[in-house]
Amino acid sequence: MSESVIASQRGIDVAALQRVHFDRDAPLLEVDDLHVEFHTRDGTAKAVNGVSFTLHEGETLGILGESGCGKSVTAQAIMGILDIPPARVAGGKILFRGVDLQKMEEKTRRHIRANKIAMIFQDALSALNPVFTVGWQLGEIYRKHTEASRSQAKAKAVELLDLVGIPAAKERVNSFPHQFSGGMRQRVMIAMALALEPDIIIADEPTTALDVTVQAQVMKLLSDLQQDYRMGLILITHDMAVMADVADKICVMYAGNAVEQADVHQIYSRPAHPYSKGLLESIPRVDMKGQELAAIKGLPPVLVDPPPGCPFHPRCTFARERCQEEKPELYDVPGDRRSACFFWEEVISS
Amino acid sequence: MGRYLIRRLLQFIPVLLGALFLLHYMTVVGIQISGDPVRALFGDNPPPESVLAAMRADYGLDNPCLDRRFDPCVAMFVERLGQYATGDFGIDLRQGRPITEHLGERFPTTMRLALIAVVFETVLGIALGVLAGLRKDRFVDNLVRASTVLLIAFPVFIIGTLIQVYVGVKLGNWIRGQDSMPDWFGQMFTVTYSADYPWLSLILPGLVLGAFSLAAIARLTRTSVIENLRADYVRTAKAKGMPGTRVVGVHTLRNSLIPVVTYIGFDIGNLMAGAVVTEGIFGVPGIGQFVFQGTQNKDAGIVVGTVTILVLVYLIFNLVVDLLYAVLDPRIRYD
Amino acid sequence: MTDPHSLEGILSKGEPGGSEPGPAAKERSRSLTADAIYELVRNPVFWVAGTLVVIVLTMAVVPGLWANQDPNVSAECDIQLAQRSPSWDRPFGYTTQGCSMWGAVVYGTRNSVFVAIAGTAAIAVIAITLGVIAGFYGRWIDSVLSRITDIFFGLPFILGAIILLTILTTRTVWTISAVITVFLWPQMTRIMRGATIATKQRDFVDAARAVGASNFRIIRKHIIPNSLAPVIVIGTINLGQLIAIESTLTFLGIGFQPPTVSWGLLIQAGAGPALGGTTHLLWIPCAFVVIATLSFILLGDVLRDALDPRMR
Amino acid sequence: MTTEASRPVEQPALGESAENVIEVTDLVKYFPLTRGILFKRTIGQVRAVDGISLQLRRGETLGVVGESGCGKSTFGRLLMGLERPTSGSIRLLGQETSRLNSTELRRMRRNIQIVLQDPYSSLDPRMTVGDIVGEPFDVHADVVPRKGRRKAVQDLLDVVGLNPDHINRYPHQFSGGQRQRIGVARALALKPEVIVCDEPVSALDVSVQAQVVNLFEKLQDEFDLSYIFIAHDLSVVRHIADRVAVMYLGKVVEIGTEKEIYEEPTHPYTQALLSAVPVPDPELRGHRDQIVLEGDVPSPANPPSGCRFRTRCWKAEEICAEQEPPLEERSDSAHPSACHFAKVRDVIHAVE
Repeated sequence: MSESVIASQRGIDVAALQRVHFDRDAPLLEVDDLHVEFHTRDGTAKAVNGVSFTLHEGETLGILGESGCGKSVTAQAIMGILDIPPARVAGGKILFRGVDLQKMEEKTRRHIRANKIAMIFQDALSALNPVFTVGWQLGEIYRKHTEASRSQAKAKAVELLDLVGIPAAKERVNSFPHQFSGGMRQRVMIAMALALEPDIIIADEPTTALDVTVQAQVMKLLSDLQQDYRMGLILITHDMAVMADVADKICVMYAGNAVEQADVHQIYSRPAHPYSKGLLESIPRVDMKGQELAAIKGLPPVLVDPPPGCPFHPRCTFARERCQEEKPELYDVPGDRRSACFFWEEVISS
Repeated sequence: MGRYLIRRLLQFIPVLLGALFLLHYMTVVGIQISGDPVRALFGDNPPPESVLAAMRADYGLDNPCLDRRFDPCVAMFVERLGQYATGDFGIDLRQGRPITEHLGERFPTTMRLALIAVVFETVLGIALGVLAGLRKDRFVDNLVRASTVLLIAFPVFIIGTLIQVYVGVKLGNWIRGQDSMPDWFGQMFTVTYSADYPWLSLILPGLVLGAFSLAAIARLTRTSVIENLRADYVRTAKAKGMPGTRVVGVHTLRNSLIPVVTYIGFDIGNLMAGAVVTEGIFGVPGIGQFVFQGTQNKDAGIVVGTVTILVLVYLIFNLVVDLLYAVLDPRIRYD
Repeated sequence: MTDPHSLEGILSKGEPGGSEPGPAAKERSRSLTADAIYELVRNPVFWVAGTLVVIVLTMAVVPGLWANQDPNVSAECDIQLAQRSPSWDRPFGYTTQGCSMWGAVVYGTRNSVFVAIAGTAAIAVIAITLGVIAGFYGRWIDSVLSRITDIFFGLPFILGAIILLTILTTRTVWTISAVITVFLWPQMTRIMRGATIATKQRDFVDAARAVGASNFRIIRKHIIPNSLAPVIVIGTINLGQLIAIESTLTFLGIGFQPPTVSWGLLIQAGAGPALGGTTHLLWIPCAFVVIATLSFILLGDVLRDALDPRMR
Repeated sequence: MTTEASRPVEQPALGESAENVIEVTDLVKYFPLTRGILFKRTIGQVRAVDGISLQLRRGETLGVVGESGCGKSTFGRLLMGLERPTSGSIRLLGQETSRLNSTELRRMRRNIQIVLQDPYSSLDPRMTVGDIVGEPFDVHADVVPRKGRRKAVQDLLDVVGLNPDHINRYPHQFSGGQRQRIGVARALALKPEVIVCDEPVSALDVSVQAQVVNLFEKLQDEFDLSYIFIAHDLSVVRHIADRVAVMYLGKVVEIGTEKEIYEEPTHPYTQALLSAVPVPDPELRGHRDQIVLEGDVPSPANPPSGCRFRTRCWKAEEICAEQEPPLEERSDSAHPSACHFAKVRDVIHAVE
C-alpha cells in the first residue's frame, strides 16, 4: 500500500507506521543471522540457527526443507507472531526496507503485518476462524488498519473474493469457512493476505493440503498476483517440484540451519550440498521413469540434541572425520551461491 | 438455522415425555417398594385406616397397579400427563393446596437468588478462567487452579453451613454490632433471609449457590482459552496485525465461550439442586426451600409436583441454551 | 510430511502429530502405562493425594486401626460429655451424642466410602459394557441407547434422587448406591461411547480386522485398552463426587438415617449447635468430607495428566 | 443414471486367466446418507465406488490414482473386505470374496493384506512391536506354532529393515518411516499374494518416502507380491506401478500401462491431472502443457449425468451429458478410456 494512502488515514496507530523512515533503496527484506530457540522440557531446541537471506521486489524466494527444519519458524519470526514463550528470538536482525523490525515497538510492528508483510498458512480450514463469516474476517483488516466503515469493509471483501476468483462473491461473502471447498478456502486466505496490497507475502506450504489440480489453480493464482503487484514472495514448502515451478532463488534448510543458498537453476542442476543433492535424487519424477530411488539414509536429528559438527553428517555420503567435529560455515561458492559443506567442490562435480 | 431449530424442537418432545415418564416410573416403583406415602406421612401415629383410605383416594394413590411391583402404571401416567397439561401438578399432602399455588408465591424469591448466583458464577468464572488461561503456568493460573479444585471439593451444603456460621453469625454479628456500619451493609452478611432486604439478604446465599459452578466455569473457560490460543486462526489474527486485545477478546473468547455456554445449560440443573440445599440452610422462602421442607416432612406430593415442574423448566432452559449454542457456532447451525 | 504446527514439529519426540522424530534414543522399552507411572511418581500431588486416599480407604475398611472408640457401641459414649469442645485430651471433642468425635468420623467413613465405591464400580461396569456396545456396533443399538441417555440427562441428578429417596423409606448403603447408579450411569456411558468411537476410527482397528481379528478380539485387545483412560480418570473423580453427594443426600434427610454413623449425619446434627457457637461439631466432619473428596479429585486430576498428555 | 452405473464395462479379453490374482467386476459401494431426528433414515447415497471393473495380474503393481474423494481408498477397503460391496464381484485367486461369512473372510485374509496410510494411528500404541507384527499369528494360530512366533516376528522385522532386537519396543519409540516398516512387516506375516497399499508413503517426509518405496520394490521381488498401490502422488505411482487406473468420482476413467497413462493419456481428466503435477526441474518452467481445471469436484452424492467429468471438461459436448462413455479402447485410444473424445495428448514433457 502506498504511503500516500496511509497518510490519508486517521488514527494513532497508523501515524506510528508513518513515523518510521523506510529506506526505499534498501532491499525489501533482509534477514541476517536469525536465531530462534524453543525452551522445552527436554532442553533448548535451536529451531533456527543462523539463517540469512535477502528478498527483493518482485522476487520469489523459496525456503525448502522437511518438517521440523525450522522453515515455518523462520516465517513466523519475520511476521513477529511466534509464541513467546516457549519460543525466543535469540539473535539476528530482520530488516524491512532497512528498518529493524525487532527494534520496532509492538504497536507499530503490528501495522507492518498486513500492510507490508502478509502471510498465507497451510491449512486454511484451521487458519480461518470457524465462527465468523469470511466477509467479516476479510473486512476486519480494513476496519482495523484503515478507517473503513463496516459497509465499506464488506464491499472491499467482496472485491477481494472476486479478485481471487471466487464465483458469486457477493453471496459467498456471508458464508462461513466450513462452507467452502479446500481450494476456495485457500483462495480466501490469499485474498486476506492481499487485502492491503503488502510488499511481501509469505506463503507457508500454501498447497500442501490440496489436491494436485487444485494446487495448480492456487499456485497459478498466487504467482499471477505476485507479478501483477510486483510483490516479494517467500514460498515455504517441502515440495521440490512446486518449488521448481515458481522460485527464483532457494534457501535449503536442514535442522534449523541454512545449508545451501543459490539460484533455482543451480540447485536443481548442480546442487552444492549433499542434503540438497540427496533430496533431489530421492524424489520420483512424473516425467521420467527412474531406477531405484536414492534415499537419504537415517532420520533428521532431534533439535534439542543435535549431533556435533555438521548436523547432516550422520546421513551424509560425503562425510569424513572433520564433519563430526567441526561445523561448516556457509562457504561462498562461485556463481553467487553458498553451501554449508566442507566438500562442496566434490558435491558439485559428483 | 431453520432445520436445526425444527430438529431440536422435535427432539425435545421425546426427551420431555421420557423424562416425565422416568419421574413417574420412579415414583411408582418407590411406592410399590416402600408402601404408600400417605402412611409414611404420619410416622408412628397413624390415623384410622378409613381416614388414610380417604386421603389415598383424594391423592389418586388408590390405583391397584401401585400394589404390583415394577408395574409401570401406564394408565396412571397418561392420566398424569393430562393433569400436567391443564396445569395441575398435584397438591401437598398436609394442607391440600395446589403445588402451583405454592410455587407462584415462592417463585420471585428463587428467581432473585438464581439471578445473583448466575451473574456471580458466569462473570467471575469467565473472568478468572480467561485470566488463568492467558497466564498459563504462571502464578495467577496456579492460584486459580488450586482454588477451584478446592471449591469443587466443597459440597454446597458444607459451604452453606460453614459460611452461615463463620460469615453470617461470627462476622455478621460483629458488623451488625458496629454503629458506624449502615444497617443494609450488615444485611449482606445474613444468617437467614429477611423479607425487608429482598436482594441484600440473598447475596450470601447466592454466592454459596454459585460457588461450585463458578469453579467449574473458571476451569472450563481456562482449558478452552488455552486450547483456542493455540488454534491456527489465532495465529492468523496476529498475522493480520490485529492488536493483542482484539486477538484475545474477539478471536479467542468467542470460540472459547461455546463450551461454557453448553455447560451453563447443564448447570441450571445444578443450580436447582443447589437451591434446595441453600434455601434450606438460609431459610429462604423459595421453591428450593419448599422441596427441602417436603423432603424433611416426607411430603411426597410436594416433592413430586415441584420436581416435575423443575424438570420442565430445566428442559426448556436446555432447549434455549442449545439454540444459543447454534447462534454462537455456525458449524452447528449449518450442518 | 507436512510441516504441522511448527512448534510441535520441533518439540515432539514421536508423539502423534509430530514430525519425523529422531531415532528412539532411549534403549529401555517403555509402554504408555509405564510412561504414565513414570509421570505419576514424579508428581508430588500424586503422593499427597494418594496418601490421603489410602488413609481414607483404611479408615473405611479397618476403622479400629485409627480410632479406639466406636460410636456404634453405646457404652463408649457418655451423654454427659455431649458437645464438649476439643481439649488437649480429646483434640476433636465430643459429638452431640457424647461420643468421641474422632471415633465418630473414623467409623463414619465406611458408609460414605462404601456408597462411593459401590456406586462407582456399578457405574463403571454398566458404562463400559453399554458404551462399548453402543460405540462399537453403532446403528440402532447406539440410537436407542443415546435416546435413553438423553432422557436421563433431562433429569438433574439431585432432583431425581430427592424424589426417589423421599418415597423409598428403606435407605441402606445398597439403596443409596443403587439410586446413585441409576442416575449417574448415563454420564459415564456417554464418555465410554465417545472414547470407543474415537478408538474405533483409528487405523489400527482396521489393521487388526485386516489380519482377520474377530470383533471380540478387537474389542478386548484394542478398543478397551485404548478407551479406558477417561473412564479411569472420571471414575476416580466420581469417587470423590459421590462422597460429597452421599453426604448431601444425608444432610437433606434422605440419605442415611440415625442411628447409623456417617459424615453427612454428623454435619446435619452439628449444623444447629454450630450456629450457637459449638463450631467443632460442624467443621470437623466437614473437613473430613472435603479432604476425602479433594484427595480423590486431585488423584483423578493427576491421573488425567499422566494418562493423557494432550489434556495437560 | 443409477441403472446405467452397473452396465458391464468392456475389458481386454482376459477371461478367467490364472494370471489374474484379482478380478473386480462392476464393483459398487454406496454409503447411505442419513438424517434423522430420533432415528436415522436414509435420504440419499454417496456413490463412493460406482461400477469398477479391473484385474490385477500376478507379480504386477497396479497403481490407483485420483484426487481426494474419488473413491480410491474405499476401493482398497472393498478389496480387503473391510467394507461390503453394495453390488458387483471381487474374485481373489479365483474365489468370490464379496459375500463371504466371517470365517471365510478370515481365511481370505491370508492371501490379501493391507498397509495403511497413517503410520501413527495404524499401530496400537498399547502393544509392543512384537505383539503388533505377531497379531496375525495369534488370529491364524495354525500358521506358525506358538514357540516359533517370536523368531518369526524377528525375521519379519529383519526383512523390512528393522532391528530384530527391538521386538519389545512400543510404536511411539519409532519414527514415521520405521512405523511404516512395522506396518509392512505385519502385512507380510501371513505371506499374502496381494498387498493393498493405501497411500503408504504420503504421510512421510520426502527423504524417508524414498526408503519406503524402495522397500516395497525389494519385497515385491523377494516374495513375488502383487500390489494394488493407491496414492494421490502421481510421481510415486509412476515410479512403482506397472499399470495405472485413474479414478474420478467413483469410476475408473482410464486404465493402461504406466507408459500408456503417463506418455499417451487419452482422457481429459488424466491429462489435466498429469499436467497439474509440478516437475522438479526449473528448466521446464513455462515449457509444459498446463491445463488448469475450473471449479471443484462435484459431490459424489449427486454426480452429473452422463460423463462425470463433463462439468469441468473443456471438450464436453451435448453427448457427454446424455451418454455415459464406457471404459473401452477407442479409435484414438489404444488403451481403455472413458471419454467420447479420447485422444492422446502428451502433457508431462516439455513442449516448445
